[in-house]
Amino acid sequence: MKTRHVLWVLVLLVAVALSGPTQAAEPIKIGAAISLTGKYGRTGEYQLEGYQLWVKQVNERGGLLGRPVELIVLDDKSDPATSVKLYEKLITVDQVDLVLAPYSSAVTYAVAPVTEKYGYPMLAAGASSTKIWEQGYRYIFMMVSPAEVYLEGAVDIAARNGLKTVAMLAENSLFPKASAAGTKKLLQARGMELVFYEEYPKTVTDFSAVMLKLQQLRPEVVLANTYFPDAVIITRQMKEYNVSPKLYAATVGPALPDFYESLGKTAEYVYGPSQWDIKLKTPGNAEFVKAYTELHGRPPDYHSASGYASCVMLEMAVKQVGSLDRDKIRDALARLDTTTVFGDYAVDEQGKQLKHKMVLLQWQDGQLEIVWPDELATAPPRFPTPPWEQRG
Amino acid sequence: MDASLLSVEKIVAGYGKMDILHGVSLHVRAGEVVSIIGPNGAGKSTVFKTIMGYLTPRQGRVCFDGADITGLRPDQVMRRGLSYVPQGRIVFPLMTVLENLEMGAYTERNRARFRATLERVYELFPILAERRHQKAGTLSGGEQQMLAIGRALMVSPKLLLLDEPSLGLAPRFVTMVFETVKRLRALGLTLVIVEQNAVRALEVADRGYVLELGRNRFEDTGHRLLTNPEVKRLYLGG
Amino acid sequence: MRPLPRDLLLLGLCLVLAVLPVSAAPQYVVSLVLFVFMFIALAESWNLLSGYTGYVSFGHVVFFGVGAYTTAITMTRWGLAWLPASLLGGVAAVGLALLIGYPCLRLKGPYFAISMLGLSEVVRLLALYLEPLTGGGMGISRIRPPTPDPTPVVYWAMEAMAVLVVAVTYAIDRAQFGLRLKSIREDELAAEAMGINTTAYKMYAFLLSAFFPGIVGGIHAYYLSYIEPDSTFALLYTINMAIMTIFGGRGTVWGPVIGAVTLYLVSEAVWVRFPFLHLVLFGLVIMIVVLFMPRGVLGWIATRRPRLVPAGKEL
Amino acid sequence: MRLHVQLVVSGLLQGGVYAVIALGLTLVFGVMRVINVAHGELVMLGAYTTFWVFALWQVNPLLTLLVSIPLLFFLGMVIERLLIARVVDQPEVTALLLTFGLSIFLVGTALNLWSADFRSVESPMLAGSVMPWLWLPGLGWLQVFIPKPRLISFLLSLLITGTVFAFLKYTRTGKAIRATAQSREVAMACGINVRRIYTLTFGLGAALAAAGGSLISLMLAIFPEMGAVLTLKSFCIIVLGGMGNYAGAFFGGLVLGLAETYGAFYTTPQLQEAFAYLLLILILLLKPSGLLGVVRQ
Repeated sequence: MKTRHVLWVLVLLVAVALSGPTQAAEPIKIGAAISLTGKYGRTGEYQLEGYQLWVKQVNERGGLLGRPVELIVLDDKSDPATSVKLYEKLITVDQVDLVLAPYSSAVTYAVAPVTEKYGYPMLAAGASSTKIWEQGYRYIFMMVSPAEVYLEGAVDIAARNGLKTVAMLAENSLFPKASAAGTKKLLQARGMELVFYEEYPKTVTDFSAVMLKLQQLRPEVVLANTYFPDAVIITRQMKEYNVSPKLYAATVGPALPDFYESLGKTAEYVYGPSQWDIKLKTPGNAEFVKAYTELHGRPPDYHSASGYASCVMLEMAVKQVGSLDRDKIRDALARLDTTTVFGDYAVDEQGKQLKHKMVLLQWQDGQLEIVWPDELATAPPRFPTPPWEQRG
Repeated sequence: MDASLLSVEKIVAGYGKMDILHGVSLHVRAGEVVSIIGPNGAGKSTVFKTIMGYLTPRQGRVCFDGADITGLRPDQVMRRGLSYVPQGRIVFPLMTVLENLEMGAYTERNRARFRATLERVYELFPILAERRHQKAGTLSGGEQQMLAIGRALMVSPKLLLLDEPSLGLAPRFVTMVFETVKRLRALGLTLVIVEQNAVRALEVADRGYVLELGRNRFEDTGHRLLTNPEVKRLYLGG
Repeated sequence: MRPLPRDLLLLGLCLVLAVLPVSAAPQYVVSLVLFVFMFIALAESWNLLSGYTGYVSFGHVVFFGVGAYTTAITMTRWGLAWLPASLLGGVAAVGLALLIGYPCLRLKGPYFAISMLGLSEVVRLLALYLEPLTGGGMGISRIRPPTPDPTPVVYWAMEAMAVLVVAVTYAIDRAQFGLRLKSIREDELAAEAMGINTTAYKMYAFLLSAFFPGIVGGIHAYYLSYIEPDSTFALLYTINMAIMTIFGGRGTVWGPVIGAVTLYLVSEAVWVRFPFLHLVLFGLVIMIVVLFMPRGVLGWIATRRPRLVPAGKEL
Repeated sequence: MRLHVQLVVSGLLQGGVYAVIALGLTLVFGVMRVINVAHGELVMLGAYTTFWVFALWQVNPLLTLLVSIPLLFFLGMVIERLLIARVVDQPEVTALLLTFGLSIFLVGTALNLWSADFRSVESPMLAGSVMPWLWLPGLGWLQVFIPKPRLISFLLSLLITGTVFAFLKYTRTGKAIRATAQSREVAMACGINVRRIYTLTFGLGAALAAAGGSLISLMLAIFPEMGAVLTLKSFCIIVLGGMGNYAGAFFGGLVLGLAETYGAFYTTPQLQEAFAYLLLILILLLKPSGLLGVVRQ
């Protein structure tokens, strides 16, 4: 008898599952799963806010192809495996017409096979690891400068000022490792010496042992290949342990306005690379910053700009094609050569970015200033960073 | 009602759904020593646990000093002047002798009375005074039993329940325990003893009860039970 | 042993479900049922050890993860096909169980539970650290080519695993083996005194309950085509196995099945919109079940409606 | 040599906080024979209390202890009355599963309320470091380097542990707690209301967890899932020190702090967490009574 009950429950549940809503709707449905919580939550949120600004604007303009745009957003909790499931769901259950990219290289790396399988073109607004584009995927396009050159500006400033010894840290995941690998090559080319290199797991919360080693080694330069939360912890613990390099840069973190909010004056002098900046003179940048700040109540960061730009370029491609034919949109994106608020865009046959350029920012008196490259600089770098005890 | 200090009337009690006692009754008058004997599983210790409030009887009543104490918590029962020495591990091994005695007086918040009682217990058991700062776990078995009794006396009880006081002790200490019982009685204390060592227990008792399978079997003076041929045959080993 | 109607019914259900991937059912439903099968297999495996012998494992994901990594590594390095690679995953899990089983199973209740939790964390950290072998934090990607779509095959494989583990549990439950495992749960010392070689029986149960998750982990890795340590060795898998079994009824054949089906669908319905609500629900369910229906849903039904459970069939 | 002195100091500083947290766990285990798997989640709640009190009212993070300790003490007592009291007398595994459910519930609740973001308490009052000179026999004067937040949290850990030890040693209720841990039956025979002691002990355990959480938030990031690691580490510590042994928990905490610091320094931060677990497994397998433990039935 009991077995029959089990069966009834089973049948009932399957029936419930099968009867999900699946009717086609009037608006164009665009899906995105993005990290809103967890380690990548802060940065993912900025990227999403860029998407949301575009959706608002495009609907105000009368929609895409004359149809309103509806954005479906899911949270992947900073977990690649979850994201895979979510994109599968967006494409097969919600039957979205187009997708927008997730945040972070690791998540994008995991999702790429899914979008590839269903033939959904995707502008990777939040992924910079070239490894993703070495897998032979055809439907994913790189927008940002590759991870390998994130710290180019920092290395350049250090080399020009004659600094020699470098300590480097990297989170043990896709983007930070790619960034570290690229930076190693840059250091070699400039004849600098890597005196310390250590990787740490995504879940780490304490860098005491690393700091003690840095105390011993006293490197002139510290480069951290990080995401926002660990960038904050590392910076803070450098102060606690009185690790005072002449130059300290971290990949993702310092370029976010929240960095100063979290650390206050401790953030002064810290360098961080950025794919974009408020002060850049790209076409329409000032208007973008204004509209974004109005909508979200805070200024954009570079993830916002790349998110927004990815939508704008998708819109361009759709308009060129004149329909939602995803294969044609893919071809349009592969050929596209343009400049947005985010900067230049053009990709090679693998989908890798060719034209986009990075800048290096530094916190100066509570403001992010562009300090590299020279032709875009809004202020000279404050160099060298004074030891902690000499700071206010 | 007679002049009983403690009366247990037809209690039915046990653990979970299983009853151990099926209507046991006892009466203890002030100043008496009463022994409860019986084979394993007769429910001797369960009687104590029910009196002390560890178990709530399903039926029957427990009265002490003229009041119904059925269903009270152990600490409430104690405050009325009943004290209990459980069998087995009977001291706090990692606490000092003094701390053990302090715990015995847990319900006594008056410092002066506490000191007075402590002096009396030390007088009764000089060895405890000597070892007051020693960990109880390092005492010998006999000393631990003294300590356990001393601890139970710290509330100046009207009635003391001793559960298997000679269990697991060397013969020398067994004698010591029963000597102590006699001394306590001489001090005017009322005692109820549950014992495996039936002969020794009945020797010191004014009256005795024989339990079997959770029921009263015999009840008489200690001396007459000792000489009762049936009791002799069944419980005293011939 | 003549087939009862309910066995036929079960068989029919299996067959109906088996054609799902090639029918017109939406892909999402297929993958939903696929994961239900996966969790039936996982929960039932956990049940084999923790439900029957009472040795609660808080680190069972370690076998799932080791299976997944073995499969991923052998497929990408040696070009093994998914089926032998997954079986190898099961073998690797058994290997690990052999290694740790004897010392760990000497530990009683809570100590065993927590040493397993510690172990699963150690293995996760090792997977992060041993980069040349495991790809470290970058994980292993492209375990299989993106086409053809593996869903139908994986679906059938998971279904087969679910059926297999349930069948094995059913057989054990009816055999003396099952009785002996239960006697360990009730009173290990008494079981030993009765002459049961408890060490050996615990070990058999442990190995079996490691083997199936190893294979399932392998199939899962093949399906996802991408694994990395944090999500492969996620505590959530262990939580799921335990809670599904406890919910349905520990130490019963059908308890984990009921638990897996119900709780997986509940969490699936909840988590997309409220990503963390299912954790709250899960926590509540565990507490309520432990406090008020310690024998799970099945046990609860049995006491409420004894009529539904034929006499002589212990739940 | 200076390096080793520095490592030892760092390890001990780290271990102090562990000791506070583990003391709570071992106290509850000793008295109630319940391993509270949700102990780390209580630490997490303590840390969030500090975070929110600090973030909302800009209170000195140290003063938040005055909020987190009573708050969790009360919450602990409620949890004991509602949940734990129902399973104390049942087989150990029942309580284990119950607190397991509680830990999932608390993590889920925290995730819903506060999201999975990493938070930190950033106060200028606690920034920076001190560099005292230490005199060591045979080595003379050595300057060591101590981050201020760690030093403060270590000193507070000592203060809290000391207070708890004194409470257990000298007060009537403290003695009753120890007595109950040693023999519940005799404690009852002494007229100790064991139920009340259980509630109190669990409250105290939760309060210690909260204190540890508040102290740890001065050093590390706060997030809803921070608890599991801390439960495991505390468990490792109390196994190290002997289950239910209070002094053992304190020394076990220091030992784990040292082991982690040395381990991470000489190998890699990647394995920092693994040392605790390896230590745990090794001790369980080789010497289940604990390295410092009094073997007690």
